[in-house]
Amino acid sequence: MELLFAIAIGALTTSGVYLLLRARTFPVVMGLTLLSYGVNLFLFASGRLATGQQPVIGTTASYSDPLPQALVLTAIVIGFAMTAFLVVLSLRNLADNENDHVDGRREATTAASKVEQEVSSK
Amino acid sequence: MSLPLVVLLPFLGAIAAPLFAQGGRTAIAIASSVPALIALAALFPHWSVLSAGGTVLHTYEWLPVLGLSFSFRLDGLALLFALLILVIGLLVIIYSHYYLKASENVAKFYSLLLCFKGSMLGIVLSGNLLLMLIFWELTSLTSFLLISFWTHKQDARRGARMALAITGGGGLALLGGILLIGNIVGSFELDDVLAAGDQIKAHALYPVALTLVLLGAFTKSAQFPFHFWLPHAMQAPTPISAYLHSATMVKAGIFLMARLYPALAGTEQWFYMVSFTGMATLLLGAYIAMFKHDLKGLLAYSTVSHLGLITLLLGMGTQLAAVAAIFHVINHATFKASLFMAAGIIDHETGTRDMRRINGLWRYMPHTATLAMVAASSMAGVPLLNGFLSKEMFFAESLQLNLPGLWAWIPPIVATLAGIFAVAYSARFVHDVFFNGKPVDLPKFPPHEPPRYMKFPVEILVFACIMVGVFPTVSVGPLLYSAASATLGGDVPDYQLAILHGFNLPLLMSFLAFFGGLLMYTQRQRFFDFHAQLKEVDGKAVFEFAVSKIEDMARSFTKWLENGSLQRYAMLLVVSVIAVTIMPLAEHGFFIGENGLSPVDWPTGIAAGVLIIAALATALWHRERFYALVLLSVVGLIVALAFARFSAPDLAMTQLSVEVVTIVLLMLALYYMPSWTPMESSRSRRVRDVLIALAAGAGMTLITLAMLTQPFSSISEFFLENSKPGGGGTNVVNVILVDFRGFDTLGEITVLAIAALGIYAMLKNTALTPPPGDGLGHAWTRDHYPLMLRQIARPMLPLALMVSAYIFLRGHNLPGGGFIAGLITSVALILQYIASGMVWTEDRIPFRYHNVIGLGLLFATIAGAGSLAFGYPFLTTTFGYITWPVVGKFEVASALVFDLGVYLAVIGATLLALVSIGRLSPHSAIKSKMEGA
Amino acid sequence: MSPLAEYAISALLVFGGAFTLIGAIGLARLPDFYTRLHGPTKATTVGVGAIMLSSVIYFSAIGEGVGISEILITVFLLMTAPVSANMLAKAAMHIGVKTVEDTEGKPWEQ
Amino acid sequence: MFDRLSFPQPWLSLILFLIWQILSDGVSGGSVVVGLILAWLIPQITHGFWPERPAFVKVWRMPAYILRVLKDIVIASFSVAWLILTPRNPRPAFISYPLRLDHPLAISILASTISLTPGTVSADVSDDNKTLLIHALDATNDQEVIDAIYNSYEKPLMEMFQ
Amino acid sequence: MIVIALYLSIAMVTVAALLNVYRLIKGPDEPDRVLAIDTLYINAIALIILLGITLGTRMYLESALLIAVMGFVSTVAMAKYLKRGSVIE
Amino acid sequence: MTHWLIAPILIPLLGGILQVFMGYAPIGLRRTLAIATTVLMLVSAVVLLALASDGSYRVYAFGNWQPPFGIVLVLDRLAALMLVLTAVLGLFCHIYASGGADEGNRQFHTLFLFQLMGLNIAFLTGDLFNLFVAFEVLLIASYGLLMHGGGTSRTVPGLHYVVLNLAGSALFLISVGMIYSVTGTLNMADLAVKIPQVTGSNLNLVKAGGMMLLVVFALKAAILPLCFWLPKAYARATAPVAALFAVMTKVGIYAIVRIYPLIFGDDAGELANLGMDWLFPLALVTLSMGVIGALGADNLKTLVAWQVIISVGTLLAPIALGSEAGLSAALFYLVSTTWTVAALFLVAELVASQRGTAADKIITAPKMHHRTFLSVLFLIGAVAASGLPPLSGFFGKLLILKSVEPSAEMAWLWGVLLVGGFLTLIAYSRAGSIVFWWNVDGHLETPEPMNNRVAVSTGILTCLTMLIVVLAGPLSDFTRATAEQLHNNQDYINILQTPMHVPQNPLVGEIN
Ligand code: NA
Ligand code: NA
Repeated sequence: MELLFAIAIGALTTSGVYLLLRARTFPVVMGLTLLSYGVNLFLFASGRLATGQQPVIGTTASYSDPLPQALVLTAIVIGFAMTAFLVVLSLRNLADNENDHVDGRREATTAASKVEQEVSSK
Repeated sequence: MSLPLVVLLPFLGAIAAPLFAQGGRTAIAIASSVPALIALAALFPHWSVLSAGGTVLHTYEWLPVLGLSFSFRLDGLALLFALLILVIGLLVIIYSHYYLKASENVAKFYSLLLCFKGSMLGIVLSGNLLLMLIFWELTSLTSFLLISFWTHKQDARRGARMALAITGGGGLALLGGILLIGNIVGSFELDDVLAAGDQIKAHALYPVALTLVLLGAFTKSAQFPFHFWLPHAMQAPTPISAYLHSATMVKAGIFLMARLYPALAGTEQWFYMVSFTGMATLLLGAYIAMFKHDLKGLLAYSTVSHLGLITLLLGMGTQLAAVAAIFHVINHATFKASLFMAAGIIDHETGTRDMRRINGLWRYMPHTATLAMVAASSMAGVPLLNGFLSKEMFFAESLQLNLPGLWAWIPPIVATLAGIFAVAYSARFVHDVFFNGKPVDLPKFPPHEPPRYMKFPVEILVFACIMVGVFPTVSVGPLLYSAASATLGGDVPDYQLAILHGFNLPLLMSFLAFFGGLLMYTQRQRFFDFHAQLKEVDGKAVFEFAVSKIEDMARSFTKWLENGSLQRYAMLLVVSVIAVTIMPLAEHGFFIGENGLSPVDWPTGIAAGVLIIAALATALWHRERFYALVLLSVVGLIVALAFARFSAPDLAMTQLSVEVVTIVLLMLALYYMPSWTPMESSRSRRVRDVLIALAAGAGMTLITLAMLTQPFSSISEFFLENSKPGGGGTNVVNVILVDFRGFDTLGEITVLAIAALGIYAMLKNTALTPPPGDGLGHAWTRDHYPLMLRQIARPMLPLALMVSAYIFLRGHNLPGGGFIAGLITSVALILQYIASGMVWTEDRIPFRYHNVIGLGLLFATIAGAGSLAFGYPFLTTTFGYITWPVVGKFEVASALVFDLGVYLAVIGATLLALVSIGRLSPHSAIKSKMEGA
Repeated sequence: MSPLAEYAISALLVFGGAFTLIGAIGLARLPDFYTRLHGPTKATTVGVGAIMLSSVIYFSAIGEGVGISEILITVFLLMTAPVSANMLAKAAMHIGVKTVEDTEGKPWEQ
Repeated sequence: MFDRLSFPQPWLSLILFLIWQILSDGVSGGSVVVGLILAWLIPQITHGFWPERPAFVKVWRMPAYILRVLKDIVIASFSVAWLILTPRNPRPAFISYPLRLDHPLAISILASTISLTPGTVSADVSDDNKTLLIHALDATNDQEVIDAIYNSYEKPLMEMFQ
Repeated sequence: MIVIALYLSIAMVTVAALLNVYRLIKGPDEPDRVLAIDTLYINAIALIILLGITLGTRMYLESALLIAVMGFVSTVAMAKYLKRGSVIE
Repeated sequence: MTHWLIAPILIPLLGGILQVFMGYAPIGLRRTLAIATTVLMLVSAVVLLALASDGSYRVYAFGNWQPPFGIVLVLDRLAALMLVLTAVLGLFCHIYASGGADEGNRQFHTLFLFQLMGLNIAFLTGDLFNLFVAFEVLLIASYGLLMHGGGTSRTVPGLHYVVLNLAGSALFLISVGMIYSVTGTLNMADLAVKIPQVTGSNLNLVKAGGMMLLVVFALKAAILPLCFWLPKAYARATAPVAALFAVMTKVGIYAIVRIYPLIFGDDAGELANLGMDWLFPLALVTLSMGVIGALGADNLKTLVAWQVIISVGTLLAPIALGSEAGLSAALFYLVSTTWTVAALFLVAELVASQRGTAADKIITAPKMHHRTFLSVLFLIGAVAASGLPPLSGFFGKLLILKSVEPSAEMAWLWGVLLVGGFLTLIAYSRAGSIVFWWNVDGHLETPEPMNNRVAVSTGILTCLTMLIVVLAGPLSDFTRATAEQLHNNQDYINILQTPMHVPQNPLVGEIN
């Protein structure tokens, strides 16, 4: 189980980091979202994995560690706030620079649109 | 008290001077003179102590941790310099009064001049090396401001910058040197340092300290190869040149070498570094001086040369040479200051300083000419003038150096050669300016004598030249003795201040220099022709080239590194993390902990497989954005399932709700964005990124694996035990959130609130044009609000509110709570927006989201602050059970109010954020309640 | 737990699982989007409904109280599934998702 | 907002009250009090969202309708399951269904019913609310489908929404 | 017997989920993918209920309730995005 | 337990909430209330400084839960110093902003106050995860502030700043997870107890976690190679915001100073002085990079932004060497450089406002209005920043130089610091002489008027460097005592023994 969980976090991290390193805001946002999924799972796992031991007093014989759960809950909400801000900042970037390159570059029209056509004709 | 006062007075004067600006130029000049007069009066009483070979010391503690004190120390050397600074300073003030034009900022001029004077006095009177350094750098700063006094002149600005760079930079080296000395001696007090000469010289760091100190001294005193700043500093108004660049500031380096003579001199390093630098400077300055057509240029290089001479004398290391050095300091200050002032008068009267145009001034201004000629003769070393005396001593000492073999010939030859040049340029100064035919094309013609009292300072100085030249013992004897004694640390050798020491080798050298110089001047055209062939290496050009080169390199280097690419910065971050994390991990090897692995049940395995596939597929197909978004929501869903699977129902619910809101948010944004990400990265870049990402993923996998298999115990036992009795709830996660760690939660809803407010502000003035249709070429449908959706959305709202209430109220005891309830309510309202549109929905929502956010924060804060009234800390909760007759037992918990704050803040923030984006849509650009802010 | 409850629970579980699976098979193998739309709206909803019913019975039987939240979930599903299907069909028709060749009639927007 | 102590949507309040009792796992003093509060409060907030009041004249017909639909749903599942599992390809069709109902909620209920029952999915409602586009999974005859829907569902609904 | 039924049920729902993922990745059109994830949401509800039965606890029921609500909104938003672009307007 | 400890948090929080509601109130009222809030905050900070100067630790346990279980605020000299530093800075920036820079966003004051609150939480908290929350509060507020004021130029740097910090937050969480997964605690004092006891393979996890945490702080502090987000973001922010941000990098440094000597201090066994051998060379390289950037800067704000990076390098080098003297020197310099850099941002903005299209670019332009006033302020700032006497920057650097004993590190530190100072001097003199002195003929299009609030706040903030010189003695005594306190972590650990007000939650059941 632990190995599986670890690999899942690894996969989330891999995808997250790869997308974080992309040149457009949208993939970057998605990368950070994936990364934060991975991070939340990791932080959650710092209290170890337990089955059916929800930390609600009186419902089971033993309880999983509630503290990481509370931390992750906080982290999820904060992560959401941050993501929302970033998404809107990306929109602002789009408005200001007429494209969504992370560095605000003006579109190299010919090359990019060609690629886009390739995609859309697929 | 009097010594600090001497230093302080000019600064006070500098502050006061502008106040007198109203009273006119005379008032300000007089006001500026007062500090010097008082200072002179304050120094006078100390003479009795000094003449007896004593020192005066006034110390006040300042920063003991640094070893820095307000320590002021007066001895012969300090007195000599202080007198030079004060007296010549006074003369310069008088001279400036006539020199400056009425239109100029006289107040600033005097103010800066007084600042400079105070700093200079600070250097010579400091009894603490660090204090001295402070004043040292202050002179660099004030001189920077003074040189660029005429800020409109580009040369002045450049000259000033160069002077600041060289002398300020030297000051930093000096700082290093002083700190090392302080480190060696254990004190920065001058008395301690001077007493510890042997200890310093024996220390391993002595060569470093010496080099650093000398760097400071050489730069300040314009020694080769740092000499070039000085001639360019001559862009300053002439009184400044006279004061700073002949009499005082450039002497600061000399002063420093003299001051630290007992502590640093007398070693081979000292000898070679100082004397050879001095020699090179002496010769180079004298040589170049001859070829300068600019009057001040000639004087400037001559100054460089004389500074070299003094340095050479100090470097020789013999006591007599040191005496000669001190003597020449006095003499040079007097004749050179008067020459500068004379040059200033000529400039003032003719409008130019170009000697090729200035000729035959004798006919127009004989009085000035006479004064200048006397001073120039002193510079040339003509007998009966003070310059001759110290030069004779210099020649004599140049013969005394114990150099091996033929090397012994070098100092006297250099000395004589420099003497020849000195005579030649002095002759040029006299002949070319005052004789040599008629003036050529002068800007002001005819020139005439300056105002009577503009010449007064020159007269005083020339008088001093003659007095010292004829009656050396009477005029400067005691002062020189006292200064020499202070320099040498008490042992003053026998020396005689006679007009003539008889016919000896030095006199012969003088004759040689004199006639050789005259001869050279008569043959000057040949030398000019010869010099013209040489490619002149201008230090300034080199310096400026170097600086601009450095700046260019800095600029391109910065642009290269800080290239504005987020991809690079992010890559650096990720790689840094991998680098620093992998090391400790690799050190002990990767491992699986003591608990080992537990078996996998296959549904979990399949879910994890789906998660992994979806995560990787998101990255793989990220360029098709909507597709990637769908994959992302699969990942989010499975993460939520994972939380449920591993005993975290609260997390599962939070994750689910947040995920949906996030997806909606991303789609709101995606509307305006391209539907596809263009292929931009090169193949190598993608391969690189994949490798980095794999490394990061592998790292996380290994860390997680290690972590999960280690045995563990935590502080959570406490939470589990106290949740019910202490926090009044059985859902420990919720009790942690609203009670044990309620402060985190307060911070977290603040984050949410700020994000929403920030989003709102950011989008308020943003105009985005949405695409007319999707990327496949379909125009959007006109069907904004589908009937079935509208119909289902309405009953969903009360139902969802009911569920929210349920989730909210049970949260303290069962999975749920304010966050999740808030998100459910938000999502239900978002559904209304989706189904029926902005305008319709907002018409039915009777509050501003801003206020909901504020209310949420307020509730949470007030709930937390309530306990303060009972003397308990912020966020202390209470709960109890109320039994009502019919209703039964009710739990009432103050944490519920806090959670209500959370609930409201979540609703306000989520909706404000999403609705702000929705409002961008042109369709909703209709007046609504939220408009206006 | 009474045997009757046990039978009921087991039957409902298997029934629910089977129908969920059938819905998914439909989604996987039916020929076009519009036909695939039928699977989830019916089979899956029914399947999940059955599983939920088994849960209700199970928790009542083991004395955990009458779990009727599951009913609420089912009601939600029944309310929302047609709307989802409707929205998706509209989207598909708008985009012009192709129908299998032997479909009679045409979507309005094509 | 909370300007009156009334129940603007009594049916809704009743439903909410009942649901609350379900959610609270049984009726107790506490659940009644909170249920009452919510039954009052929530409609106060949401009644603005119901611009056109549904005219439930014959609400008592509703349970029978629901039961019938539930029964049909189960049957529908079996028939769809059969279609899915048999190797032959179904013969799908788009059918335009002429609506007689005119109340939007009624149309919506009908469309939902159609989607949940045998082999049909409501794909769209025309802009004028007069026609319903239905996708049938396996239709041999359009009119049969139309008649079946009319008789089984639209007619009862029309009786309810008069 | 319940255990076997539970096991079977879980197996079938899991396989169903896998088939949904297959459709999601295969597409070919965006509505297919949204339909797949909508179905996946419903499968997730089933899985959570089954988990609850397996563990003998009702702690996770509300998660299922939430999936029902959230999954619907998500699907609706996606569908609306596909035909209108603008989810909230 | 004194309730003063929460004052610097509650005051801006309540002030900020008030501002949320007052979005439509007249701007004058909003400004007055916002500045009054900042003044109150300053008062509370000064009270805390007075409390802290007796050298004891004061603990505030939220919810009356004893550490390590609840979140605690811990007041010591370092925290008090940072609070006062920030409050003073915040006040002048706020006054400056009320001169007109706060227009265009009705929530400016809210963001500003929340930003201050986030900073204060960060300085006071004694809990690792709460530090994360504090970071997020101050970051999200800073994102909002960074984007304040419209214009397109700050969008891209803002985006970079946000993305990198989001990644940084993720790393923070991972580090917290790793540390918690071994120690099972989040309280810093408790960590200081538990980490030295870590053995075996758990060392790996803690070490990796500690190193990762250091990267997070390094990112906030803008240490090479994680500093490139900063120059453009700061240079393009609105002046009072950029000025306030002068303290943001210091939060990263604060976190290092707070956590590493305590948790990974000399007593931490195998984990002692974790990461410090990395930090020292990086600090010097950072300093050098800052100097290079400053030399190549083509406008004043960029120049000042690179000065921020120079300060970071200068601060971290002695900290990394780990001596008490070095820490004390760094803290002294921190006070000086924060205010100076902030003042320079304000001056640069004022210059820009007076030079028409030339703005703050280092190019020639017609003579600006208020040239004397501005040039004097710039001179003071530049002298203080480049570390020349007689202003406070010099004393800071002097303390740093003096804090190292002869060694290879000393040679490096001295060399880089002195040469760096020299090159900085060149950069400032070039910039100043071109901007202020090199005037071309012509007239500027109507310059913006300079109102009193702006001029006075800039003037006072600039002249604080002189105040530091005057108070150099007491201040250096204070920083030395602070360093001493930080190095003696046993006292900090003892806060775990602080008896709570009442051991159990006292109000329980009162309503019954
Ligand atoms: Na001439
Ligand atoms: Na409590």
